[in-house]
Amino acid sequence: MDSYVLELLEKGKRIDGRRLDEFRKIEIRENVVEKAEGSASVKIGETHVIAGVKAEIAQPFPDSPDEGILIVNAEFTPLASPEFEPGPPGEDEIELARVVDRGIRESKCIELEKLCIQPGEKVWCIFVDISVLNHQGNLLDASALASLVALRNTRIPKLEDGKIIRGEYQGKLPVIFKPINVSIAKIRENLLVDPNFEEEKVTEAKISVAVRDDDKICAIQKQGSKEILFEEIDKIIDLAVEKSKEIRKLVK
Amino acid sequence: MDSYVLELLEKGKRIDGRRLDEFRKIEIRENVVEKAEGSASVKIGETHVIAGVKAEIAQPFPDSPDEGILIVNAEFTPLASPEFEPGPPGEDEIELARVVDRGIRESKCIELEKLCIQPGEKVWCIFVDISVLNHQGNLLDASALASLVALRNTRIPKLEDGKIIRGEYQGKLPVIFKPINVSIAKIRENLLVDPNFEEEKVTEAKISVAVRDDDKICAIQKQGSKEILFEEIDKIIDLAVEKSKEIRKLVK
Amino acid sequence: MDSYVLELLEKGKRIDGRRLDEFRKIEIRENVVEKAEGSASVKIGETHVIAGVKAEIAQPFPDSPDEGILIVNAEFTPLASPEFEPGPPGEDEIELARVVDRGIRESKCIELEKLCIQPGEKVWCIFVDISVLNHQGNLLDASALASLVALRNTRIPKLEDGKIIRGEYQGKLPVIFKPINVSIAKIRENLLVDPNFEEEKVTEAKISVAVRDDDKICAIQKQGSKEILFEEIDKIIDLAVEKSKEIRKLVK
Amino acid sequence: MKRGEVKLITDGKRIDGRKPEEMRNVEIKLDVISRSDGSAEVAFGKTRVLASVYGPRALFPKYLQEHETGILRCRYSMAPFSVDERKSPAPDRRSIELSKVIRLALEPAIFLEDFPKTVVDVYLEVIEADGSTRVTGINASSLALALAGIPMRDLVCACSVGKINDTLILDLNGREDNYSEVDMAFAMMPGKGKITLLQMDGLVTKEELKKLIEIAKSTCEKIYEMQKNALREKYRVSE
Amino acid sequence: MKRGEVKLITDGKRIDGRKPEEMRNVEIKLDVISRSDGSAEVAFGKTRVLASVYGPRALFPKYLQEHETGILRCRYSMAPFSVDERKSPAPDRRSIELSKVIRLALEPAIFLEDFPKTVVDVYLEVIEADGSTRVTGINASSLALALAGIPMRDLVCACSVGKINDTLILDLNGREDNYSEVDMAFAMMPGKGKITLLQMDGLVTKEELKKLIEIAKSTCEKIYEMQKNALREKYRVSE
Amino acid sequence: MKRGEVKLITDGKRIDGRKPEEMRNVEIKLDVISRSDGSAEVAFGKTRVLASVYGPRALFPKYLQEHETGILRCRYSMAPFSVDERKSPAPDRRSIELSKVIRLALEPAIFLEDFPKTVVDVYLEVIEADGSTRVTGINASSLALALAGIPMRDLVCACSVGKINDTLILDLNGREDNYSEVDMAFAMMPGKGKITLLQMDGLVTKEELKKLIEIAKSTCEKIYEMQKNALREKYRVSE
Repeated sequence: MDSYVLELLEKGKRIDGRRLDEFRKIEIRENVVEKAEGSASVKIGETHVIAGVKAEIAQPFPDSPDEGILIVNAEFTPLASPEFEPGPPGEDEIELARVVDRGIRESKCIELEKLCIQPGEKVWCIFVDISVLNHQGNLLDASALASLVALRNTRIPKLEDGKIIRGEYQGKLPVIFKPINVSIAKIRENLLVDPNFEEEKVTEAKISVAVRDDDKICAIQKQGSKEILFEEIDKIIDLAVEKSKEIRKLVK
Repeated sequence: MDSYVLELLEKGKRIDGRRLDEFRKIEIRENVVEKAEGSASVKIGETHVIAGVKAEIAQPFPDSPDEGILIVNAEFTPLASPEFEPGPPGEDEIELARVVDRGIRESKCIELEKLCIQPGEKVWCIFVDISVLNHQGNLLDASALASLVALRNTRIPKLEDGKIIRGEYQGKLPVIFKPINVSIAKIRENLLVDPNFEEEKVTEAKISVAVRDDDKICAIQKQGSKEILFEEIDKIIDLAVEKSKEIRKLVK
Repeated sequence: MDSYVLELLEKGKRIDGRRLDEFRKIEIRENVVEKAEGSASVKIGETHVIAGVKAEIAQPFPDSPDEGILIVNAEFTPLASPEFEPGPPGEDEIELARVVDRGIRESKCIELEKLCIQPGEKVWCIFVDISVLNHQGNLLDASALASLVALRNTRIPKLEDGKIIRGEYQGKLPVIFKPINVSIAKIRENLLVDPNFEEEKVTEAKISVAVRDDDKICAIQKQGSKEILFEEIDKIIDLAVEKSKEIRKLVK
Repeated sequence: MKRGEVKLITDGKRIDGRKPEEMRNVEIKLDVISRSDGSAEVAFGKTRVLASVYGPRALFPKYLQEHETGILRCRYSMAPFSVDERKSPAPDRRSIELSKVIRLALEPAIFLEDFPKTVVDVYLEVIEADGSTRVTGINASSLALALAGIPMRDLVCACSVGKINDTLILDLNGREDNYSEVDMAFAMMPGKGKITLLQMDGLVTKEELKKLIEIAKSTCEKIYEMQKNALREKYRVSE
Repeated sequence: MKRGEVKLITDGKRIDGRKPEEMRNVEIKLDVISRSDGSAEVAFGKTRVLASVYGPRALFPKYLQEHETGILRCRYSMAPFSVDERKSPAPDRRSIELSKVIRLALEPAIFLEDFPKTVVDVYLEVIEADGSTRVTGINASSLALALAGIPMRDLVCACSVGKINDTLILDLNGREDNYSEVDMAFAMMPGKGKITLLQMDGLVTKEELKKLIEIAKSTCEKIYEMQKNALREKYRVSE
Repeated sequence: MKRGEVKLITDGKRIDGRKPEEMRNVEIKLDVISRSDGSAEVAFGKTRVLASVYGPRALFPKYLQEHETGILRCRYSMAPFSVDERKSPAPDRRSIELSKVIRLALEPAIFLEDFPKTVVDVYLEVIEADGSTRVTGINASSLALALAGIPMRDLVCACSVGKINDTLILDLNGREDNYSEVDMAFAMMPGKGKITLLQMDGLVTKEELKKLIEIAKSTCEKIYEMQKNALREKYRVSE
């Protein structure tokens, strides 16, 4: 299969017939988990992730006593791929969660200071948990998108005597931007948007770029075990900004 | 040995000469550990377990702010059997502890609401720790019995300025029933009470039944990797209720 | 190499030309880590360790509500030796840390009662962390020495509203003695001071002795998998007391 | 609040409006995970569980292999967002016990002796938990195993039953799970009439227990038809 | 409270009424665990420790095997209920250190080179802890090893000694363990006159140290007789 | 306090007195760990990182070996005393991510295919952390790999760049790391003109990003000379 991917690429073609700069079909479903404060299911092709948001009460960090806390966590469930195994999170899960976290955090889309309950004592801690359910490549873009959509439909629970009333809500979580993550793979001299599982296996380097509504870039992460060239960076950034607009339209 | 067990069973006999519905000799010793708030050593044949109770102060669970907490924990110490290995508790230890816990909890023998020190703030947390010291089969019934006896001789420590005074006591833990656990093994068409180690190795399915003083059943757990038949369930329940009366007489 | 060490010893010689009762060259550098409240780098020959002290606020132990807490921790970083592996601390790291801890604690060189901030509520917790950076034998003496020197240059941070002001200090940690650890290896009938890596590989037993300024012994730990004789103990203690004076002179 | 202290039935209706022996809506989806050898999603009301099967596949390290039989492994896990209070993704004691009882509920149905030295992995993920997750998971696993082509003696069907005051109920939701007087998880091979899971908490008489088992049995027989229909439909449609 | 701050001796009597160099009552039981290859229970007063030996047995995974010698492993563990405040069953730093020093105290006595590639496991469980648990455990281990038929150069005997004010004491109880000025754990092979464990905390002069070692030595010689008597009696009775 | 909320630049001077595109003092020491196959210590101002290389060496257990290539492993770790608040020595999520990105930054430079079935271990220890620890560590690793004689396509050079208000800055210190608007870690093989690490946080326009990369590139070229000089000097002196 690996050599087939490469052969086709020589002719500028991809195994699933897409153009190099084309995403697979994206399917977003909102509020898929009632128990969650917010949730979304995202499919990019056959890749499937669910993101769920839970709000808990926590002590703020000492250096930001009046700000809420955002924690992003990812699990590559062993259901999703024969390569995944049960156990504590591995480096790929941790990296994915941290890159999704930075895309959201650096875009400043969540006003953490609005999540303070009692300065220095109690703030909302927003957990975004990503469950990967089917791994057909480009988990990062799917996870970032699911997280964004889940956050955008998140409701903050009601409080009574400082305790959370489950199932009742005081309002929506304020999410004021739509940062979009776009991952671009380098295979030989080709740059491919949204690599699928087979393409990722022969990917030399991958650049993931988070782009905000105003086309500002809020996070970049190079992945893959090979190098990338200066001129490729420029093309990748341009392509990411362009594709981010396309995907952003899918987000309510 | 396995085939010897089966051969004898064909003739309705057991390798240690017992009747199918006969327990091995049960030996109970109370207060075997002075440092513990309550303790018991139970031998069923050569199977040996010690249960020890410690009382600590803890925060109550949010949904039961005026109730004490009961925690049952089991350790298959590596001393007890060449099969046991040091390390974090495995699934069999966890299952045993949880089944013992349910037998006690569901019988309502402990009035947890009497273990409140300060509602919502401080309650007694009763730890029952089971140490298996020799594994010759039927660890569950021995563990449940040792736990019950240990709880029945448990004394609640004195408090001074909200701190525990070790070695001084304010009274007994109220334990108002005597739930008894009876395990019955299915080997081919036979139902055996109190299977020993060799019998357990060829056991197809095992049903453990916890029975309260009023013959009500308070917990059931099927174990073993083979199925059980509907008509067998009835016989097992009848047998368990009958044997529970016998064992209950041994408990002060 | 092992047999070469033994051959030379037959003639009363060591592979690096030292006398049996001779330490390798000791090099002490103070305040090597600005972020630390105290720190020291110690080289004994090529063996290299750094000890760093951090002061944090903690709750006192219930049985000593008005005393600070001392915690000694050691890491055999995988940088230091091909034998060391990443992972949770092994028994050798734990033993080393505990022996260093006892040498310091039992000498009473730190007045823990001066580290109380608010009795029963808040005390200083003094963490001594030892990082082994190059393992050429006798890690224990190097670690104990680095810990002592680091503690002796430790400054207690300033507090404001009960919070630590990093980088500002209210004064020095009071350290009133200089306990010195001396390790002596037994190889056949020889007693060697400060065994190097090659010597440790053929060491039968090792005795580590912590000695205080007044020649009182404050901790002893026998190591190694072979026995030691009564008459050897006497010689070892005398030698340790003597060498401790020599090393103590190096400590400001 | 404890078992029995919450009002769970009023005028013969349960808190979600069901009659005592009424099941929630059951939803079955097959082949939901393309990378898996067999997968299914089953929902009982809001409770939704995915099962994914991998194997039979080689087992490493080798000393874990059994020379005369294959090995079945199960892992029950809850998504952190599937419950009211966020659940840490690390397995807790409950998940470890449930993983074992689910394995034992499935094992009697599988011809493990047909593929020695290998392992079949059944992974369960609870997407949303509103009671009866283990039995929902067993139904999903049964379908996933069948879809993975694992040779089976029969499908395994499961349901929960319980008791509120003196009323016996079927298919407990989350609140009933916590506060009903009795809670029983049950699984069987309906084609064989054999029980593979029986777990009960709470006080019952022998007579009540018998009735609970009867209700569970007849429900499992209905679920058997649902499982078979789902599989039949798939093979009609897709092959 | 710290070492030296608690009054532990009054009119020459210790808090439990003993004289300075008096041992607590010693109780020895052999073969207490039928599944074990060798087992013993030793009590020094209320301190009670079980030792159980398995091996020599094959060691897996294979890369842990030593080709020229057997391996000895020890695990010291305290039952959660053996101490005042419940102890979590996970091994803490103290248990890990004690497991090592106990192993090193026993190792010189065992002909490990007689069974290469194998392992001997010595497991210790403290049932009740009132001081001197490690030395009590070494005595139990020595007996359990002998009963398991492990070839030994000698039995290993152990005791604790210490100092209160200027008085040297023998066999420390729990309170003395915590608050005496000096605490020393000692083990030897009495038939060989060789020391296998020496651990000391607290301030002593060289002369005091010498005396402590003398007391420990003569006590270990007494314990040697107890160990031998127990073994002799067993073989007289049972074989 | 958050990114952008702390005043980090005044009259064109940064808080430590540097100009925007000024590096801190760089210190390089080679062969600092005698037991290692190759080692180096690099300091950027107060930030000080040690790197130590072991290998190529055989990899166990065997099933981890790759038959056609060697494996590179990296471990980034911070000494507990290297930061303001004591850091627990157990690896946290940040360390695990950094270990991965450092590995990927070094891997393109190494002829791993030259030593199949083996592993090269690169261990990093941050002795003091005042910003830019990962890039300092990459420079130390590059030198340690070269000293260990690992065949390399080129040295790997790394630096950090960032943005404060509208000023682009070079070589971020700890406070700038936390509070500047943009923080970028960059590594390349200067002799090949190829980028091996690119990580960015914070808001930038495409144009700013381009400029940041340019500054990083020319800085890496300077660091390249420093690395080469250090190696040259060593071989002149010592061989």
